[in-house]
Amino acid sequence: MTAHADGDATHTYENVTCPFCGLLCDDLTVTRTGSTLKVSNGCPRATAGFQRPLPPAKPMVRDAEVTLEEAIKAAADLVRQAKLPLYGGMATDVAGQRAIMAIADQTCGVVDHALSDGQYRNLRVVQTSGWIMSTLTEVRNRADLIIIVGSDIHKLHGRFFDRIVNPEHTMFDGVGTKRTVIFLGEGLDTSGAVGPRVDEVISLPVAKDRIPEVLSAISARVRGFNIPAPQATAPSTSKIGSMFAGLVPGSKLATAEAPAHEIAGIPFADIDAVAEKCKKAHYGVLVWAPPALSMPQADMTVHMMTEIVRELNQTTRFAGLSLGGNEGAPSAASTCTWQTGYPLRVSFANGKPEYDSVRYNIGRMLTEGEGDILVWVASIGTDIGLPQTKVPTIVLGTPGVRLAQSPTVFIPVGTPGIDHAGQMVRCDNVVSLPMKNLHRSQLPSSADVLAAIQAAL
Amino acid sequence: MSGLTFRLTSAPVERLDLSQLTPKHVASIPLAEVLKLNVGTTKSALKVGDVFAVSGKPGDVITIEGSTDKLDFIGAHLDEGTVIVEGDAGVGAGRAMRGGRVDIRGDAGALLGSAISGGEIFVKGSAGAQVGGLTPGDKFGMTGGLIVIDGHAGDRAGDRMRRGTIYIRGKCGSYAGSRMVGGTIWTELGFGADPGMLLRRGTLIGPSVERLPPTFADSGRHDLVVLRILSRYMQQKLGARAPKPLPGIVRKYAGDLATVGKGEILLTS
Amino acid sequence: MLIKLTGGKVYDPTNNINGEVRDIYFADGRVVPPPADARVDKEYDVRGRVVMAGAIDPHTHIGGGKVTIARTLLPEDHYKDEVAHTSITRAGTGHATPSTMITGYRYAEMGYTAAFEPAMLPANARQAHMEMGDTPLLDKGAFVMLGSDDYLLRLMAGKASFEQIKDYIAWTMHAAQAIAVKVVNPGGISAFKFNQRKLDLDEKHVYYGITPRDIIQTLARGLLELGVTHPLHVHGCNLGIPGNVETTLATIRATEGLPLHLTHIQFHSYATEGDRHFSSGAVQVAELLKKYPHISIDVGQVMFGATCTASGDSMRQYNGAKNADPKRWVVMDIECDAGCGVVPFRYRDKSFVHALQWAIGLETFLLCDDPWRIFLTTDHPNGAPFYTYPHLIRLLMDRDFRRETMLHVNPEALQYSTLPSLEREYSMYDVAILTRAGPARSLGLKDMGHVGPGARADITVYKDDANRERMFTTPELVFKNGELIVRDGKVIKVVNGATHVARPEYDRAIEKPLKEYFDRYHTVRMENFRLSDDEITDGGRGEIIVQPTRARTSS
Amino acid sequence: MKINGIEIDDTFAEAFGMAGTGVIVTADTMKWARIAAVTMSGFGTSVIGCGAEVGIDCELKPEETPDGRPGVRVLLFGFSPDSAAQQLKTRVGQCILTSPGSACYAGVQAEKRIGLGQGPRYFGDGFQTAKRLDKTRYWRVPVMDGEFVIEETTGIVTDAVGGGNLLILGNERAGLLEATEAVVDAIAKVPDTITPFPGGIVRSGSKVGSKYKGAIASTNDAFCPTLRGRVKSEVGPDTIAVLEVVIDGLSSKAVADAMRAGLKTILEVGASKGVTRVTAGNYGGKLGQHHYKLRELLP
Repeated sequence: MTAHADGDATHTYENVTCPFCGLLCDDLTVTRTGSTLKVSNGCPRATAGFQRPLPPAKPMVRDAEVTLEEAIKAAADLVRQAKLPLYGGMATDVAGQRAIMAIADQTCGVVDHALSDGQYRNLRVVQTSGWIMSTLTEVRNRADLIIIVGSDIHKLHGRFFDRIVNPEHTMFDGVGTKRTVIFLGEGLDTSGAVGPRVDEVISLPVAKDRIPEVLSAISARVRGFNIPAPQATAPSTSKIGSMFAGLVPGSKLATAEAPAHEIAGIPFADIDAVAEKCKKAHYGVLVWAPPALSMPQADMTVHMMTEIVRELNQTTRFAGLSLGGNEGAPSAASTCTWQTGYPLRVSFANGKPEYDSVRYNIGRMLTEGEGDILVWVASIGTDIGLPQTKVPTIVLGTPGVRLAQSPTVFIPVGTPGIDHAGQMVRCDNVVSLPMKNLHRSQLPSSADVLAAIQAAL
Repeated sequence: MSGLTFRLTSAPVERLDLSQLTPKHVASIPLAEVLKLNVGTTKSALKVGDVFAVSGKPGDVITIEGSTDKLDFIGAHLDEGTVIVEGDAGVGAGRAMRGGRVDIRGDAGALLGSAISGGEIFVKGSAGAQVGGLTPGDKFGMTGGLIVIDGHAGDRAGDRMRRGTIYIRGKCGSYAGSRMVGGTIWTELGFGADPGMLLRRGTLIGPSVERLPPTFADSGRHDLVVLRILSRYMQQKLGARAPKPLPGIVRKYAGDLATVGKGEILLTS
Repeated sequence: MLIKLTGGKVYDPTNNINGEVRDIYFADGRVVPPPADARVDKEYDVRGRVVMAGAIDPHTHIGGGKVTIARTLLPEDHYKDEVAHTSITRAGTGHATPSTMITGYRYAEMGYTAAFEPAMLPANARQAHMEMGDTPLLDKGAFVMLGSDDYLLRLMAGKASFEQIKDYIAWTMHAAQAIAVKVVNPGGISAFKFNQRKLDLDEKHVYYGITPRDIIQTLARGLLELGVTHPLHVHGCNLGIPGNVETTLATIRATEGLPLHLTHIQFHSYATEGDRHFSSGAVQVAELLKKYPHISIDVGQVMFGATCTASGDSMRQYNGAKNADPKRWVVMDIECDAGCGVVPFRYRDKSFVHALQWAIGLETFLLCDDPWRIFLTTDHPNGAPFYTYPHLIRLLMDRDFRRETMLHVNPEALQYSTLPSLEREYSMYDVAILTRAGPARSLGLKDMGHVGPGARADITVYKDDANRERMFTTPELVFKNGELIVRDGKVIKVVNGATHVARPEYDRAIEKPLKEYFDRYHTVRMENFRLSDDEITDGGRGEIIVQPTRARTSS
Repeated sequence: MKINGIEIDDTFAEAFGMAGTGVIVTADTMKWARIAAVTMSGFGTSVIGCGAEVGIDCELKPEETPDGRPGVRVLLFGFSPDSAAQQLKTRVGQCILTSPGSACYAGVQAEKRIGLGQGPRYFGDGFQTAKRLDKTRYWRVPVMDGEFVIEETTGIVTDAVGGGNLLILGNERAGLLEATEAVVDAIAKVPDTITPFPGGIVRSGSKVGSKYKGAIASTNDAFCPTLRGRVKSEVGPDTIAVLEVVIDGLSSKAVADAMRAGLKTILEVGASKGVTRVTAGNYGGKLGQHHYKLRELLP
């Protein structure tokens, strides 16, 4: 696959969309020589993704090299016999998602994305109370307060700061010209927030599993409630933390004169200051990346943020901004939703779409021995390799994708936006971008392979 | 009391959906039709007759024998009659019940009694996460009825619960009463960490809390008449199996101040 | 292959055919004149049947992010209406926000062969087209939303030349692949982002200093001069606010002879009489419309039951969120371009307000005497799901049925509407105008909405049934481009429809400042903002049909 | 007819249909439950002048009340459900809510419900919360000594009866009062009834109308012993005083039972206390729907 039809001719592509994270930055310049790509303005993740040498890869069936046609036939044979095929991974573009949905529908399978745990941190909130959200361009131009919660966005979305937080210009004279950036969470790299519009950077280094407490306190202050002061003389305050102090028998009621105290190591005054900034902001944004919210029951953290946003909108404008969305997760969720009415974790076993976020979680199903074949699509990054399973597996993967075990059938596929054209949905679930064909290889698209498998059933 | 008994003939590999097996429904159709009811969750479309040996006469009770944690939605949408489960129950037992009684003699899986609005659920063993919680598309979690768990309950008990009572003789996991808008969760052995996050209204009662969220205000020790009412209610419901009445004095923590803050955590010791 | 429909009663208002018995011939997807001696390959005996063109829904939210947000928000809307796959159709779900394939099937099964998404945000156009691309059996198209986008407002505030504004409108239509332009709460969506909570027709936007009146006039004139057939599609200010009929009347007067389409006018016809300060303004609107022949409307009829409101009007939707049922809603600010609000809702026949909304819609239908200027919509899913159309048609065609239905609604509400006194019944011919000829003419679809020679062979055959609801629910035959796709109300063949666009001329020089603007402020490149034809047609998802535009000037 | 030396007139008590409701008032002690109940019952003698007739039906042991504390059942009778509800709201708000340690529950179980806690809950100024157990909702209103718990609604019956009565005549005032007290005590044991006048006894029996314009009732001159000779008197020469017991009950049977119990007592103890005669008030049978014939109610 390394031998390229073009030989060593060099092509330069402008306005290239990057498929490697949910931001879908579309301003990349990529130069291709043969099958070697070079990105001139990408983040480390993009650069690594585009410039990763594509290892030679052949279709394989039970560890033996076969032709694409043979692999497709083998895959079709496996799928045909399955009582409950599981269609996972789903790291592909919209065309690929459409193809997965089509074959899953026909074969009475289950669909779920490899990263939907992260998505469900959001969905559990949307499907309970809804929310008020914003999008990247809106935040870039309008926000005068950006609070980043528990997410080292640097690592997930290398250019978030350059493209959203730091740009010099705003559309609106006098709006969002100066902004405060607050980092809520321990070990978050604050160095990304720089530039003429970044007026102030505040860091509240709270441990991840205690972020909900600090958010709770901010929410209470935004509502004008006093945070209950722990009893100053309680001997245990320093030892077991402020949240326990309230449990000490005999502690007094909170009063305005209560001594300064802290929550999860954050001084009360800092929390109060953040709440005040929230109330004074013209357009504030709470930003999180769902995959980074690894605290237990992280949807509660998301829910807490949406409560704060809702409350603030009584008087000013505030919104949430959810990032994440790597590996085509928003494309998978959106396509599944418009085609079935449900956002992933859908089973077609009984012919119609049935939605159950617990029962049709493919990760859980594999662990508990449900499903008798796994079709895994990983056409973008190399990190979402096949999970461990005893059932036969069919992998449509980018060459070099990490696999915990050797799949029964492996079919190398191209990456949308590199090896073939396509469309993907951005992390804000509003904007979608065209993916260019950079002609790196002749690898087929996952959509084409899936369609071929379906045709061979 | 008479009724059909469904004895599982072999442990299923796939999950089964038993939501169609309510006493009323199976009594309303011929046995031959009962045997044809779909319980499968794969395209092989397993039917009742494929996995259960059915005996007895239709009545107001059904008994599931040899039940395992793969049997989901036992007693779901029940409005009258009794479902007895000899063994464990899977996900969503008693889901959206409106009346009647589900009696699980083993453990229950996640989402026990999700969106239940009436009736009673008893679990001899322990229950999984989100007892009385909600699944997507529900307005609320539990909105009425009574759930009694002799063992422990998992995390997020009473998620978005609005009314009704969950009584746990054992321990209650973490994040009990999350996003709750009303109702009562009562544990005899205490709550895990962070109960009552985004608790709007409603009552959590137990002897202890592993960690209390900071947005609960210590309101001091009180003798609350409403607890006497609750004790009496449990006495009426459970008779000899009722918990011993709550102590006169409890310590009240009001919250969650991160939201409307009209709920409470009451510590009994 | 020559196909003949023999002996049907044809209602084709475009060609002035009112229930005459005619034979219709079509070949290669087009209606042809009666051939002299060609061999008929297939004949359908439709004697006694009613034959019309395939119906066209000019305003139905079937694609784009807000619908998918609504789908996500309301799984319970789908649980009760899950649809299994068949050997030819895909699985999916209804109901208020059905999945895309089911949308296509159900429209076709009701005799519809085209549907237009009226609120496509430029920033979301790609997804809107992807969703419409997954909506089979229908021709479709979309109206692109302008009027709260920064670029237009900044051009207007900066007193840019009108040519520049026109170029921008045209460029946006090209980029988003639109057939028309809609304005939603003109300037108001933007104003909401600046924390303005209302914006009346002559109220200044706090940042740009321009008014909704300026925006409507600018866009309406722009489209007229660009020669886009469908006039500016206006979702006015103050949606849902009692007393907004005054705004609506002022909006009509503000057109000063410019053509305009006022959409879901029911939601904008509220007066303030009575103890509850809520009454019908339908009479005033209907009277004024008689004096403004350039203005057309669609109704946005409310029907009782659970549905989901989905609108670009984030300002009004935020306000309405307190009435959400269930209490679960989404409001979004989008890309300095637009917004959206998704609020589930249940209209109850015993509610004074809801019953009055229902009555106002029907009143509007019955008071507006020119069927060419009024289209049958529920603003799906805002007023009700589109499946309620047959019921609505019966309410319009059957006075007794209407009276019977009125007995079940809040009686007090009817006192604040003239509905009980209205005797009019729509004729079959009127219905054919409302659902076919009118929308086709308004959208500039010359070969659609009729069955004259040259028309696309999108044809619906109904059994004539005195129960008009039953009749329009289950057509006997539906042809799409000459292929039989529905028989007895069931899809028997699945094909893809076309996407209709309009591409007015403009000066490409606008791309220079636009590109600079995108590079400077946006997170999407101008080049990528633009949606290519391939993105729509790839995968056999149906051709693109460019409807002609012709430059006009205001009369 | 004379029994045990007491004349029983061949007449009947004429009574009226009323709306009857009630509450159970509890407190930490019976003393305070009773104080609250008595306060609430105050100025509740006659529906004409007081808006409602209110009285204590019985005391309840802790195991008989919803919260396991001592309680008192108070019944309230009004012309209509609306007026009863209004009176209940005012009296609960002023007399129960205010009384230390009190709680208040539905005292009548009937299909038709009226608001009980629906008004007082707003005293909580937004801090009130509700607790619903099965179909019963309790409001919890924060007050200075803890929480005032009040059930959301109570039952009301529209076939209650007001104005059952016994007129007891005697030849000795002190003895007559003692005997009438015994009658009241006996009636107190009859469930679902109250005797709303002071201590259950009314000495100012009235007739309809007055010589004065505007007054709708005036003294029952025919039974005023001091007017004997001046008016057409109903009392004989041996009568020194007349006392009346007025009975309201949630049902006609309850009123009949109460009158029966009263008669039994008067026959047992009356003669020794100087009771000479028992009669009953009526309006000729034209105004009230319920007629309780004394001689049919004899033991």
